[in-house]
Amino acid sequence: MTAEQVVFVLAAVVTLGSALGMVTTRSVFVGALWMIAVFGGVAALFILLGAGFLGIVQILVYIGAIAVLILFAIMLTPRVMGDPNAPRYNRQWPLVAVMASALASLLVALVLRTDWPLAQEGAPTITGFAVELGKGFMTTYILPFEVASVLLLVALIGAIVIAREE
Amino acid sequence: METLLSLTPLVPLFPLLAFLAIVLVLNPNKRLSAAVAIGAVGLSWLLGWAIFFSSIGAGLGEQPFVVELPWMPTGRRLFVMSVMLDPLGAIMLFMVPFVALLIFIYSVGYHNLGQPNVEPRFSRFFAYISLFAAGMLALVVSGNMLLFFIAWEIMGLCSYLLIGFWFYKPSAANAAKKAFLTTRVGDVLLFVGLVLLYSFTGSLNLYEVLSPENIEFMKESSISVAGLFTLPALPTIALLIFGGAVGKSAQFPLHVWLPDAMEGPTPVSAMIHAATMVAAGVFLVARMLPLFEPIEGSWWLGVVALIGAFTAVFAASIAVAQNDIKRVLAYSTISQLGYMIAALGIGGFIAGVFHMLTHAFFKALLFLGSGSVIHGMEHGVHHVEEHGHGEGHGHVDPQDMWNMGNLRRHMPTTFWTYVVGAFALAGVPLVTAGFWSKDEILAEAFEKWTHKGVVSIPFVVWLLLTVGAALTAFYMGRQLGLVFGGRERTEAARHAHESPRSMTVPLMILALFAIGFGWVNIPKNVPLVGNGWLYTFLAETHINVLHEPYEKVPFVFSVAAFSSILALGGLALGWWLYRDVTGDATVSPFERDPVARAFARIPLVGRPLWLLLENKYYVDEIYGVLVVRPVLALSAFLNSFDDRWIIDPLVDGVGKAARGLSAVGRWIDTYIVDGIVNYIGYILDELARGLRLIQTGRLPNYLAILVAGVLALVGLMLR
Amino acid sequence: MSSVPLSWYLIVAALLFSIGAYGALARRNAIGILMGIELMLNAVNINLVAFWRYIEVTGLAGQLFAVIVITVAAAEAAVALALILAIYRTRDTVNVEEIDLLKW
Amino acid sequence: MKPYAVIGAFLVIGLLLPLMTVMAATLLSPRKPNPIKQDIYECGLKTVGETWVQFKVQYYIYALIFVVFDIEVVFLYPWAVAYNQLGLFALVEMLIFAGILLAGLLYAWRKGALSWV
Amino acid sequence: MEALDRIFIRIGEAFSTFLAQYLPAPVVTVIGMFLSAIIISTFAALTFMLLTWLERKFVGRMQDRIGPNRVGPFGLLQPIADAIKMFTKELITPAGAHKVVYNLAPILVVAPSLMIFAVIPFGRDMVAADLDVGVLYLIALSSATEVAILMAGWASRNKFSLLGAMRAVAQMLSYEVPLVLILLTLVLMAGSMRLTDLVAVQGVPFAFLQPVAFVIFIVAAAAELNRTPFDIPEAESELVAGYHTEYGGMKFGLFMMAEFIAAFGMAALVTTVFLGGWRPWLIPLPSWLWFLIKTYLVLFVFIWFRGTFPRLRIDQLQAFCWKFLVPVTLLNVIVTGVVVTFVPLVRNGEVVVRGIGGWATVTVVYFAVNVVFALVVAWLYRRPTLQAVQQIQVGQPAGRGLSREVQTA
Repeated sequence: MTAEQVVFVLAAVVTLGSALGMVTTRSVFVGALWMIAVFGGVAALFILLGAGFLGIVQILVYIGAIAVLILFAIMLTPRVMGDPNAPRYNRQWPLVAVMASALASLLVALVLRTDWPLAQEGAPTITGFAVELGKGFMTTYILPFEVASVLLLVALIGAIVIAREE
Repeated sequence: METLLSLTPLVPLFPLLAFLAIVLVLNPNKRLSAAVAIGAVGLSWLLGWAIFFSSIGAGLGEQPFVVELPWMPTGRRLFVMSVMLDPLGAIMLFMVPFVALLIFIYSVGYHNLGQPNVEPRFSRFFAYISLFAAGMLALVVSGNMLLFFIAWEIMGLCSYLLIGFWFYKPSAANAAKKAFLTTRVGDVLLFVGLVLLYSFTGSLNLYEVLSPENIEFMKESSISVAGLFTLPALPTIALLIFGGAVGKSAQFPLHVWLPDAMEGPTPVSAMIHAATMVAAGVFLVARMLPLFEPIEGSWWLGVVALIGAFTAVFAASIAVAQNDIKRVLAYSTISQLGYMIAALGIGGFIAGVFHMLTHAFFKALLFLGSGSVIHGMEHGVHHVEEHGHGEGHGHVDPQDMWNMGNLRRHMPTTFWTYVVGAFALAGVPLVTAGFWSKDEILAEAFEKWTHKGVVSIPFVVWLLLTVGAALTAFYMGRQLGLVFGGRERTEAARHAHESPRSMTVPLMILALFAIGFGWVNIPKNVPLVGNGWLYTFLAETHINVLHEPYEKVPFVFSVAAFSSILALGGLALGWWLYRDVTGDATVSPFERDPVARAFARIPLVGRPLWLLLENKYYVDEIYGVLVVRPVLALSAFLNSFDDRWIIDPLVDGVGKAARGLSAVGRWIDTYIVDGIVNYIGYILDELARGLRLIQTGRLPNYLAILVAGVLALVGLMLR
Repeated sequence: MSSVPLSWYLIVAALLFSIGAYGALARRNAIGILMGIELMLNAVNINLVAFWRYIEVTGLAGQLFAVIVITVAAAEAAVALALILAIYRTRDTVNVEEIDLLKW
Repeated sequence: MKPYAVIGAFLVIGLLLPLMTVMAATLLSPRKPNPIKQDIYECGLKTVGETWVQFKVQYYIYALIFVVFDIEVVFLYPWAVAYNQLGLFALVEMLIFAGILLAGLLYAWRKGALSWV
Repeated sequence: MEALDRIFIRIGEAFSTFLAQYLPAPVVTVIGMFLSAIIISTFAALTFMLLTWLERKFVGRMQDRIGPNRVGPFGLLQPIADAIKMFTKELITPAGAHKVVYNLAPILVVAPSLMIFAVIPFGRDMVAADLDVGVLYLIALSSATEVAILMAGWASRNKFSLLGAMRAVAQMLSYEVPLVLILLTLVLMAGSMRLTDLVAVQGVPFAFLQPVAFVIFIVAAAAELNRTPFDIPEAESELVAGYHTEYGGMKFGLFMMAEFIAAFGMAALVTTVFLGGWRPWLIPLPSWLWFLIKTYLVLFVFIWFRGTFPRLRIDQLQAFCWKFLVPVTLLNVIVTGVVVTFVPLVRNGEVVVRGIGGWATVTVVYFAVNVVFALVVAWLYRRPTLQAVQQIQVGQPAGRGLSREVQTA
């Protein structure tokens, strides 16, 4: 086991274990905390893959923004949050459990059976990804860049209109 | 000149900008909105004509003009939007913006701008119709399937918005939904076809996709459907794409939306029926013709031909028995589209395109003319209701032809232009555009069957189309007689008066083209006037696309003479029979309509046969039973559906089935045909009940079904 | 190149995706469903970045696409939670089994 | 990779240091629990009503606007870093981007979404 | 001088060469990393103790008191006495609390504030992790703190805790936006998110090039730290003690520690990005000493704030952020974008300003633009600001916020 493998296994265990914790815990709030741990684990995987920028962005956006948003939403629905005896799952959960395990096994089989066209050993990699990303946003990917701003504007306006109390 | 061609991408841009400007900024000001919309389409028209005229002799058939715009990079591939101009596109640029411009101008008068009863959502109308024009123009100049499909869908959306423009009328709202959903069936087929085409050829570029190598490759390939069975690639793709055309160009069996589409404002009907929407389907088939191997004549090309020819006669026979002035025209449109499709189906590329162009002019003319008639009649109705000298008739339908009569005296301009349009549609020989284009199709079919013998598709096509030609002439004569001939049958007709200038001037211009445009392709062997110009112009495309010179069809005198006799005879008969009929819309058809009376004389089958025609072969009702009712019943059923998933539907189903059976017994006694159809529908209805169980309205259930689909997909990938 | 093979990452992503799907499908609480969906999106991102690292390392697309996915996820969460809050206000529940108006 | 390893070390130490402090405190401190001591603190009175009270939706709205700005950061920082290697075009692009952002903020402002009451 | 400047680096090098004799190289690297983490964390913890003393002493002076003066000379040993008290106090877990989350929260709240120092350059070449996305990393850390605070508030099962946590997080979220936008401005000027690069570019401290941003940053930083006058989350008169109401003994101590270390980290950040970091000002002292001097200067300003300003009300606080700070900083980004195009500091990754003349020009231009910008902003906001000021002067007592915030369900 190299150091990289050790770190990978740690991150993977944290990620998957927290994910299981998230779907099995009864309290939504605690589930959200597990979800945050998943996000952290995924960020570690990103960093391990050499995508440091994305790892930081993952923490920034997912933990700092989305998770906090979800936690706020949980706080704002106290009658649900406060009911300790509310069942976790809906009626179809056994069926779904079977389906999810089937999906997992099929996907894993698919991953193992596919012959991935791996890049050449020692192919040049991107250094200073943020800079490249900035250049990319101003050239090839200008449309996604601007569309993203429009998307966020739409989400902002839509969410404000929906969420506000009149 | 090169620079002029390079302006091609701008043609659809002007109306698009007009749309944005009106929607975002201008809409409070009606007059300005209309001015901007008309100005924009006017610019498109000027540019379109400039491009068209400069493209003559520019060798575009050999080397189409192409502009590529990178659109979306996805992984290693870059999707490109491309604009292409070849002779087929250029000739469309001659027709589309011009007709659109006239319709725009006409709309100003139609919506009573400057009068107290002006349409309240006037600006919105111009916004929609500008977008519609932009969609059609983009479609015409598109050089790849991506832009083509986007434009195609924009038109689908616009037709929905425009047909349902008066959405507060339930009929209009329903018609809009119907048009959208019916064409959607075709659109899905088209989309699947395009995706398959892309997966086989790896390109979206029209010319690349249709290269002989690709055609050959697809001919040898087959498509495996989920590993269950295989389909030959080329016919499957070709027919899927043809499915799109069937939906858009209202061919049987997806024609049902088009007659209802007249619920929208009349300019919209003209736009849909003449210049844009329906032409798009024909244009699509013409563009994709190589897929059908027209030179060799494949079986799937035969399917195209037969559907076209059948639709032509089918719709024409319905038109004979209609009473609504626009409905007659709507079915005539379906019929004429059948001509075009049939022409393409027997390999008559130029004949089909030629008929599409001439038809655009005279059908726009007829629709706008009918709009003018209705406008005049509405005035009459209004007048009568206001001054109270109606004879207790109640409300008079201004669209029913039986309420009209003698309008030639009250609306002379409309009358004369309408006559021109009707003559062109009927194919009055030598003068009108319709004659030359229709004759081209018939001659093409005639040529083909004389080579192949009587037991061949071209013969069937020729036979059906000739019958259709006779019917066409007859119902147009009937319409002229009912609307313009004889005496006024209602008080309203007596008070009808001519429409404003902005409506009649476009009519006159269109009338000029309904006559003159036929002259651009008079076959060369006609003495004195023969030129075959369009043929020369389009033949380049033909060679480039089909890699085979276009087989020249000479003018066949006997065919022309025969169809001329039919046309004149039909017109005369129609006019003569219906000129002096009496009895308005309130009278039963078997008392007022000479043809219906003739039908009624045939024992037993006569009356039902006429009713069959009048009710459009009950296609709507059949669809209602087969498709619409199950869907509606679904929601009704769910209304009562609670947690008892099994027992409730079971009990319910048994009871319903028993009642259904007894109902069947009753029906057999009365309406045999109708009963069987209903019964089949009922069976399906009951079967659908099982499927309805999955419609619980609960998100997790739907998601679970979705994941099941994903599972199936992954499983397939693992195979 | 790296001592961890590509398939390890893909397997982690596949498992995470399946767990997320289970959460999204089995939870009664609408917020729980949303959380499951976020997990699934994260699994997709792992795949994107892993493919970038092992297959297309010179290009931007893999990571850039992940950034876009994150953006879309945030927009989605914002609107979805707003909807959930609106439903909570009017119907006093966020239980998806009680929210079945979709069938109308 | 190296800086991230250092950060990993900081994370470990950052968690261990307070953990050890709490453990040391647990060892050093007395432990005499009783129900009143463990009761919820409410200025010496018995707790009134539910603990999880209904909050204003305004909290969510602020978090929402924050989320939008947070995502914009992901797009704007790469732009800022690359800016000295790009031309005026990048400025125009950013002006459009920031303009849309500002439009959203102004919309929220006009809607009164930024006001607490 | 040179030797003194690099003394810590020398010691580290000597230590690792010593270890390398007995251990393989990777192990030495790992030990080195952990050792740097331990040393810096310990240093931060000691600073926390010093800071508690400093704050009490300074605020005492400002309020015409003496402050701690019993334990040790000038009361210097007071923090140690406090520490002993905290260690020996009973750790209570309230009956209704969620045990795991309740006990995890104080630990998780400390970690991010310690992790700030991983990327701060304490002196020339003295940075533990020279991260290329350092600024983003710091922003990401503050979001981790928010989650820990929410955990504390939720798990205590006390309505004051929950309310305090919600307020604290809402406030931190809001004030993060202007902070991030100002950092964006600076990154735009420096062309890098690496904190060492940011220091290297500052031939003239950015505080002179961006005075408006500097002032706003200090204000927003105080709010981000939940310090007076922005200490609404733990307003004693309304919310007992905010999100850590239910915490006692060392657990409470950890919250205090996190708060003070975060303040120290924020001051270090201000120093790094605005005051030229470790770069000496005129007097040649070791770089790390200069860094500490500047940081304590900033910390003094924070303490000064606390001794001077009254607390805001929550609606005023949020309005101030969203209606004033955010638009102004966003506009500042745009203005700076334009200025940077014409008077760049960096081009293609190289500093292009040369010599005293060059720096003087740059300073004058940026300062002038800032003055104009400030005037324009003042003009834009002339009435609303006046109203806001009036509200603060004649407004209702701060306690009114609570009743408005909690709705009758």
